[in-house]
Amino acid sequence: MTKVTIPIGPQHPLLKEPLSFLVTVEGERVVDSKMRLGYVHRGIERLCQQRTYVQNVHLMERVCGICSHVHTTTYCQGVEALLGLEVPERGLYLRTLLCELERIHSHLLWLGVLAKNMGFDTIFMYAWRYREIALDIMESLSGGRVSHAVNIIGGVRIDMDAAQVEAVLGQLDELDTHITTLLGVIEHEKTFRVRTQNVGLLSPEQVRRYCVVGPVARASDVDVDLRRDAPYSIYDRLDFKVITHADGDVWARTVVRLLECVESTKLCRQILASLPDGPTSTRAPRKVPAGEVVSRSEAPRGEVIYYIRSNGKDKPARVKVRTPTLPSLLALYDQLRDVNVADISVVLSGVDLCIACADR
Amino acid sequence: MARSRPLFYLLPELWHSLVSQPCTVGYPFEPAVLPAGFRGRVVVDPDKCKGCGLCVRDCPAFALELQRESRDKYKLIYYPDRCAYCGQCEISCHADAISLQNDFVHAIPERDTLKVVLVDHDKGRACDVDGEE
Amino acid sequence: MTLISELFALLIFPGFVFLFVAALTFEWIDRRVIARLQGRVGPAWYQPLADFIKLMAKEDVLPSGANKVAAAALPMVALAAVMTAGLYVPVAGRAASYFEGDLIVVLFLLSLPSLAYFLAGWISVGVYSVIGGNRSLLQYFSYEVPFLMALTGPAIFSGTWSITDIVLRQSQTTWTLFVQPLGFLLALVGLIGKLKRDPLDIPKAKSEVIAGPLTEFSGRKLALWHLTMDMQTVVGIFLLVNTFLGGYSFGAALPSVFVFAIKALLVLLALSAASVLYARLRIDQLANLGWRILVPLALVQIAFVIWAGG
Amino acid sequence: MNNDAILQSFRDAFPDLDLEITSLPVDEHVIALPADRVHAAVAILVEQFGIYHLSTITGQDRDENLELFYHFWQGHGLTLRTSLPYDAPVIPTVTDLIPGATFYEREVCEMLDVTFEGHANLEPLFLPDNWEGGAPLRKDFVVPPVEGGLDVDKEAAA
Repeated sequence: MTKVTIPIGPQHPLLKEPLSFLVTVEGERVVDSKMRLGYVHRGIERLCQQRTYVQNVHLMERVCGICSHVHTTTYCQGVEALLGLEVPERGLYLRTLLCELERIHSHLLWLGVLAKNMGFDTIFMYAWRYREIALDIMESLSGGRVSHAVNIIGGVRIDMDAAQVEAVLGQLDELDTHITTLLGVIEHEKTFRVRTQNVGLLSPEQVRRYCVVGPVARASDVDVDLRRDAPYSIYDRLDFKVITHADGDVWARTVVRLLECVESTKLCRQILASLPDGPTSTRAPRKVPAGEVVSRSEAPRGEVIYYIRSNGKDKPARVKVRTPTLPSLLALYDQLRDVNVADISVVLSGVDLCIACADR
Repeated sequence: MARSRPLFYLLPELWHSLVSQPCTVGYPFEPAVLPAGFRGRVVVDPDKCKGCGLCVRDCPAFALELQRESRDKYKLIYYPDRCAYCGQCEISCHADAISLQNDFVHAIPERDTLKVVLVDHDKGRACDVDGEE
Repeated sequence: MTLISELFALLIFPGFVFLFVAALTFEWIDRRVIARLQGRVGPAWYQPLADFIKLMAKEDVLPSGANKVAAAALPMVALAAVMTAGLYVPVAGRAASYFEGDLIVVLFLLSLPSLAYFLAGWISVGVYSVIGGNRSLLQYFSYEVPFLMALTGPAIFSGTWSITDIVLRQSQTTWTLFVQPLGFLLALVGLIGKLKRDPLDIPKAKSEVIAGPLTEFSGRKLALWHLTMDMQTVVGIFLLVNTFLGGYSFGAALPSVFVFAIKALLVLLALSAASVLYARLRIDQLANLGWRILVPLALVQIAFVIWAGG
Repeated sequence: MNNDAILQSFRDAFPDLDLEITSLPVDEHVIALPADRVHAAVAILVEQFGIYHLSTITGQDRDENLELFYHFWQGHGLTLRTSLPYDAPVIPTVTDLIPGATFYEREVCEMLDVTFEGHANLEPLFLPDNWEGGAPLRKDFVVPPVEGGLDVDKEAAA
């Protein structure tokens, strides 16, 4: 059979962000694939060096459009460690609340994209509609749906009153019922299962080989979660389960992500129940003493790592950002081999690509 | 979880969607609902502004500019096209003079008109955001 | 007088104008229902017409390697086939023409657009078009056999191969649906496959092959293609209503047009519900479904009909 | 994972070196090594200690030389630090031990012009195909002006 090369991207209905895939197929079977990144490379690591630490908080927010808060959290965490700054408890709690809400928002967004790409528009519409609840909460707290601009070095900019806590708890209940509905549908809907089961398989060995992180790794039975393994912020005081699944296919990833959403709503409730009083931020000096820091945190897609070096000025000498999408992209080569052309869309959406993150 | 038919999971949702209002926001035809802390139009209270320049120094998008002639005579200029609406100026301001309002900034066809004098402390009054001085 | 009434039947009702209006109306109702089920607003009533006019007025571009004559001819052939089929499918008891055996002709004419669709993918040189074309052919073989077999049921049941007579016979006895519910379900699945609607929109799956065979089409040709699809929906639904859903009226209480419209809308709602409830299948899964499940079921159905009738 | 055990096996493997563990804020431990020993050290980590997770490779320009950090993670952070000469820096690849390093090495290669010996494909990953102007993260790289854009350095100075 003759080989045909199908271009997927940089612009393709399947991709929400620019990424170029050249997939060689024989009939309906994929035999080879080539990838090209960099269509949204903005040189953020270089831009950081030209801006002050305060300005960089907002630059880091723009590394990713979906998990913007976790990037500022990791960055601020690193700079605070360099400064030796004690962040007020209330600030840490609110920061973590936003992190968990963002996880729900990111996972539901992903489910919508997956469903859309496999021709299940209803789930796409519903997932995004319920995601709106998470966005509404974040909007009411921070004034922004995606760019929250909540983190500042030394704490958070926002505060909540009792009425807001009450309202958010109500919205979380609503979110819970809807996530349960979605879980029911994906667990029982036959067409969803036949499209996602045994598609995009990754064995635990492959996950380790390619250093894959986050829900993709957890769906392949690799039990890693920085929130539990290296508790930052206040995660050591919270009680939650790390969800893993043994199947390693796209369906397992869906289940893992939705169950993580449920865990996140529980975490939000715990945070709101034990929200301490006090200030939300402390004043940070503008100049950061010379030193280096490695800051990690668990983004919705997995481990985010920041390396920051200061040379004692008000601008960082080097900021290195590694986002969780990059190793997931590397693992795509193996997942795409020998799949059906129709499954390319499911495989590509299954790992939750965030190209803007990967390109920076 | 009990093994039940998939239709029973989706059907209640379908019915609910069918009988309830669509969740589409009809924005241009009806007013948009903005949250309380929405970061929109940048406004400065000229009486409170001391011209310290902290907002200018911290603005990540270089959207603010301070033109100073003397201690009491300065202009705070704002470029809405550069602004990222992050709210850093509001955090940085020690005098609570600058704030982001719960308001949209209107679209403007020409980029050159996007230069707003927020504070002109020679005259001591704030100008409107729409670009006319 | 007969000439005028025949021209009226050909051009106005139940011919071209009626089909055109019904096609756009059905598309609107379908889109609207799906939107409401998904919690959206959906398009305004004039949206399908506006789309059609807009596409007609748009620039027509073809890739340089494509066969220009075939690209122009194929949508017209498909449209003509569907419209001709429409003449033999009675609307509320009125067909433009009928003869013994027109069911076979209609089924044949309704499968022509699928063939034209495949050829459209083949003659436009794009990768996505070719893959989409291949898929549409594979899909054709998967749904067409059970669809044909399912529609043989009513014919055997009524002992005639004319659609008009099948309807007549049903009004004398009972709806075919009640004796062959399985056959109706199979025909419905076959119709979804034929119309390439969700969840069997495999040849034009957007996230996989952009728009399948129609990827390289634009302007007037694309408008004609869309019209063909919409008219095919109408004719297919009318065919199912006529063969399975009984006579025209419940006694004389309701006008036959009204009853017919209600039945057609119910079938349309079933199609909309199917596209909301299920995810798209893969082509090999559809082939499996077609040959391993639908065809045996259809055989059982036919055996049952022959046994019960004989 | 035991840092002391790792340090001990490094000392056993490289008896000629004087190795130390230093620590960085937020739970990171650093061992500095010469560039030619990195591959052997990574092999020890992977084979003896089962540390498979390489978080990333950070490269930076330290004026007189280039510095590479191999950030590993297993329970807590472990970083191997090495430095390379400014001109024609070459280091053996670790992709044979950790295939996950493929993209990290490609990125360091294009951003800092470091050659990873034995890497299968060192084509640019993020930069355009027609990129000219050198390694963007080296200090001598001049950010080309963008038409209609802001000169950030000038704005920041003003």
